Amino acid sequence: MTRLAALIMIGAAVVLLAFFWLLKRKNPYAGLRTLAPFKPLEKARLQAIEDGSRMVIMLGNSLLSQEVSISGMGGMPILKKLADQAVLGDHAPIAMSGEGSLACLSQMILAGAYRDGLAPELFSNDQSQFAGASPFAYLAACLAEGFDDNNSALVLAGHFRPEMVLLADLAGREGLFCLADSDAPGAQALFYASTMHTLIGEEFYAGGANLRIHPLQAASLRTQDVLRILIAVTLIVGVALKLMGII
Amino acid sequence: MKKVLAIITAIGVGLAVVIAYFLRPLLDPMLELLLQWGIILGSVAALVGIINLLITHWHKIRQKKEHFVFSFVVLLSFALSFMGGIVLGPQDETYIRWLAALQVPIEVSLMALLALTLTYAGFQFFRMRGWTPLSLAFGISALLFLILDIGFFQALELPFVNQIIEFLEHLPLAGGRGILIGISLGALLTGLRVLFGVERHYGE
Amino acid sequence: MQLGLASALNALKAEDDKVSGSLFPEAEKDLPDLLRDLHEENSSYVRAVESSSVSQSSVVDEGSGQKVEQPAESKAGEDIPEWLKKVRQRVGDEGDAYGDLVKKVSARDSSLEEDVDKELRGQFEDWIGRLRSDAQQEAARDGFEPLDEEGLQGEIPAWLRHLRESKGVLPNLPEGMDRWSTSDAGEKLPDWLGDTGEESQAATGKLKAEGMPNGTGITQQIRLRGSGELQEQQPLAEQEHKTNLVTESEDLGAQAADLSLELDDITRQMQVSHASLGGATGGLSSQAVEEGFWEERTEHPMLRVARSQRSRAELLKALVAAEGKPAEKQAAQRRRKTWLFRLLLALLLLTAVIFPFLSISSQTPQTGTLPLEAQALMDSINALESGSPVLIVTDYQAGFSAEMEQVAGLLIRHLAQKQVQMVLLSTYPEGVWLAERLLDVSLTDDAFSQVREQAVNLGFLPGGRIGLLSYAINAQTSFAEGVWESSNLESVNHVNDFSMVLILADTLDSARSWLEQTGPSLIDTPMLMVSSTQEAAMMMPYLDSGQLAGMLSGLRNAGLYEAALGDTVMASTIWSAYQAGLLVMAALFLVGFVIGLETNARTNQEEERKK
Amino acid sequence: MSMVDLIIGIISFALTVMVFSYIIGDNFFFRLAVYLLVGVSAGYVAALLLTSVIIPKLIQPLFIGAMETRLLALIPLVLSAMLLAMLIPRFVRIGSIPMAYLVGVVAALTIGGVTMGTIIPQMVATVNRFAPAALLDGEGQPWLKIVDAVLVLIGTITSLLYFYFGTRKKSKGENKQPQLIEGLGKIGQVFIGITLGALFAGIYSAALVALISRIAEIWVFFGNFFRL
Repeated sequence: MTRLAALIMIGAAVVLLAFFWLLKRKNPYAGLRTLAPFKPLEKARLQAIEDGSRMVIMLGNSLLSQEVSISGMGGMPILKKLADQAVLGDHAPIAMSGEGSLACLSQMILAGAYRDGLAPELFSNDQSQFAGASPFAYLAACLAEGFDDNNSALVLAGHFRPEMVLLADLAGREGLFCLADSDAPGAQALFYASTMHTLIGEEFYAGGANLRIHPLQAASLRTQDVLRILIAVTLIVGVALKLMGII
Repeated sequence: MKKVLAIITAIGVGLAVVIAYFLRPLLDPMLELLLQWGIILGSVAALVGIINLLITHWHKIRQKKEHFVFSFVVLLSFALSFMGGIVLGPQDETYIRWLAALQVPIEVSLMALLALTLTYAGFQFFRMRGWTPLSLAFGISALLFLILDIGFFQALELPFVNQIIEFLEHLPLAGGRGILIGISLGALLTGLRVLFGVERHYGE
Repeated sequence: MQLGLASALNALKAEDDKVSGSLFPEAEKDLPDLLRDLHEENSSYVRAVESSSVSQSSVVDEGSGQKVEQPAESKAGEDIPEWLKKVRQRVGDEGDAYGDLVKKVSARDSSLEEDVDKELRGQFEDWIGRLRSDAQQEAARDGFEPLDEEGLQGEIPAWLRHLRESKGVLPNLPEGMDRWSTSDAGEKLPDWLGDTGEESQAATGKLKAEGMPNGTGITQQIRLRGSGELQEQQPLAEQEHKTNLVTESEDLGAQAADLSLELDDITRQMQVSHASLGGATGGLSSQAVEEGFWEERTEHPMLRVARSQRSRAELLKALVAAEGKPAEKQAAQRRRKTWLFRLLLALLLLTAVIFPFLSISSQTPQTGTLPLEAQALMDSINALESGSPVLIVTDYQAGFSAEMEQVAGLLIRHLAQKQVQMVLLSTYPEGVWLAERLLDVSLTDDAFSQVREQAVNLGFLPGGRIGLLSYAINAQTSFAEGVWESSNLESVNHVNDFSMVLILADTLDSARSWLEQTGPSLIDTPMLMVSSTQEAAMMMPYLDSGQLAGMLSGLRNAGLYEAALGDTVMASTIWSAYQAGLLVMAALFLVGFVIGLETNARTNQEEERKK
Repeated sequence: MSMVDLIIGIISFALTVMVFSYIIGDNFFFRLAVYLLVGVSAGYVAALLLTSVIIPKLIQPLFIGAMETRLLALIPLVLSAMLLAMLIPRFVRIGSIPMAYLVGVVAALTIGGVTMGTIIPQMVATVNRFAPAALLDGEGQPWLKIVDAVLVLIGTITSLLYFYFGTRKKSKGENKQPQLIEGLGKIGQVFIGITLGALFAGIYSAALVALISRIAEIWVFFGNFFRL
């Protein structure tokens, strides 16, 4: 029964995704809520180019070790947006990953940004670092890198464990801009309490649409909206049937 | 050309695993083979990451960047820890003892540091977040659960008080379930975008 | 930097076209010759760089530190636009920004020394003379009094003077004066501008006498003045100029200052020439008037500088002056503001937690009723038979070993009392040695020594969630060859063959992965959890849905579990310190709440006052 | 207390003080402890991966077993070599195929896992709370269980609707959700706040236990030291 219900949900998601993609081809991003933290992020990005400072993007760990996690990839759209400035700014952004596969993916994105900027020879592997082999080693390496005087912004986007909130505390101590964006509820709770620019719940997955990376990201958000309404209606109908003893 | 091959690989392997996942145990042998290769590639990617870490610190030393002295510490401690693991074996008692002697104090202290730094977050929370339904609920809930965890009311052992406490301790269930379903929807759509060949960060 | 200078000159030229369009008569539209030469020089420099047949440019390879011959046309160069090829070529030629700065300045010096000759000196004086004579013809046509030889003296029309006074541009005329004379105006000029007129000619004359290459007159003088040497030294003629210039040209900082003064002086030249005609023309561009042409100025009151001109000049000056100096981090000031307060709060918590260690040593058992989920866990363990295999997953980091060994240690002892067959594994690399440590810390009694020996540590289950699903499909192939066979687990071939799966997790990640990937494969094997307090709230939905059969989390529930077992009671010092720490945080929240109320009330009042 | 325990105790105390020096700010000792952890953990993980995955699962199958399995073992070997090639900046793109493989597998597991492991079971659990048997029989007051079930239903639906991404049709450019959903979302905010507040308290408690255990360990160490 669970398997059938799961297949129905996946089928509905696929159909809705294709439907919204075709429906809104002309203006895919219109009619979607813009999330507050992305405007200050854009300002911080331009500021970093202007005063020649550096942005550090932390992509977090995977759900478990030795795998690439979907939530770890949730931070990639933000890295892609910030990577475009790699060619413009005095200091290229640094991407720090806590997982081998995330380090490989971020390396590809940064190398792609330099290739798009027609300056492939300027890319060096140091810009995309694998910072630590365990979550706490990753936290420790990010704290050390966070103290660098060239930094002007720490962007945390990916899957984080709650103790990573030490980085938001460090940003507060050093007066750096900090955007904290995670899909882990525990980390969201601490980021909400310690830094201004943070996202809650599933807003983590709306980064791609807000940064206009691909029209299908906008179609995904619309699909999520329809699915959440279907779930709400299903719950209410289910409760009614359960009370009546039908199911 | 490489980009098209990569997209085909991701879509092909993804569809194969999804189909095998839902038709279990029918296609288990194929699923297991694909998963074993995934485990190997995940571990090799982790090793590539560790080698990248060593190369980054080696560059720091050679270019005499700021704080390059600490890169010596990383390379030296890596060498000792790696040789110990290979020669004695990762489950050797002596090796584990010295590993724990270094790793446990630092990691537990980092966790303890979290408590010391959260004091400032707790104090300036309302000044930073102001008065919204979310921030008020957050502040009052945090305060309530801190006090409940002290155990003062439970020690009174009054049945009615215990029932209220039990009711309050179950309150986070509703919001937690909503957040879990929301996050799962986001992950589901991200996974589908990978199978659609749209979320292709591997092909940059 | 090279681009910066060229664009700055273009900006100034564009600005000059706009202003000169309105002030100068039609016939004199073209630039003063000096400015045109500078402009041609710059474009010739650009042409020289383009046409250079250098097929290879050398770039310092950041990694190796040596020069690496780079093909001028990178592989993707066929379809690169022309302008971008020049940009990359120039970046490749001059290496870093400072090298470019030095090359530009020295290129200018050498071109000035070789090319500028007596004819430029004459041109310069003709230019000044032509400007003045045109201004006089203009003034005569428009009914103004012609300007006399020294220039700035003249009758300002009444309406213009009232307008300036109303704008506070011209200071009120001292008693008894009805117009300005050069000397008064001169007083208002800053020192170095005041003497531009007379002194520069005298200095130029001296330069000529000393045989210095004529062309260096203005620039040389400005450079020396820029480096702050002219004022203190003896007159220029006595100086040994070759050595000073050479030493000076190597000092990058001084070069930047010279450049800024040189550009500043060109701007002044333009302004002086405008001002000298300003009084004579009424035809100011509407835009200049609109922009508050007569706004507050520090320079010569007669100067007509639009605000946009001024801001561009100052921005240019600031940009050039700022080159090479480390930008003062505003963060440094913000850091000092919160640093001390954070330190005090941390010390407050540290003191509150240390205090019980100094005073309390007794051991009092926890009181209260065990939560339902913890009771369900206890019942499940009590229902186990002796020798039944139990899978224990140690998925926590070393950072949580303190809490987990305290809480999970209870369950390990409880399982040992039931004489079960313990099988340990972990999906975290650190979990492998933390499992050994957990058994050593928990099973210290001799009564448990046999259970300790029989316990099997399968080690590391790689692959994260991929490994979990693979383990659920075929437990034996998930581990290295021979691990499973040597662990005398004949009765266990599949994850369902375990009597219980106990997950020790510090975050929701590990629990969710096991529940999502392995959970659906468990038919009648209960999955239970020992969770750190950290994310126990997020485990509730899985408890409520029955995916988790029981859970124990938190120091207090561990104390209650321990008391229910009749086991040795947890030291009260730890429990008292824990309560003290919770009280400090609760107090901080309350104080923050009150302060938040007060600041919120104050901001509301301010908003009402503004409305 | 043996000599080894004494040395380990001193190391533990020193490392604790070095990490706590973070509160004062960036300093040599904090960085030393931090980079020591990075090196030690990387060395251990590398050794563990080599001994428990690379050698037994990637290399040994090339030499042991039937010809068919040995040929099959070449595929992961080639993919692993492509991943290793990413260490050279110029060949970063070669690693796209093995990365695509990894991403494809994990995407599939996520799709299956979140639907069968979280969304469906949580929906069923919300509905099952309203089963008449569960409400009336068993322990606890029935009215309290009914209130609890209704609250969970409302909380789940409203906190789901709080994240609604669409905006009102009429409000061109305005960032407002539709009226009904915004109203329900406000109720959802309260439930989400309660959960996040409980998480904050829980994480602080876990960190507090770590702080107390550090102090307790140092207390016991110095107690034994001075008792020598």
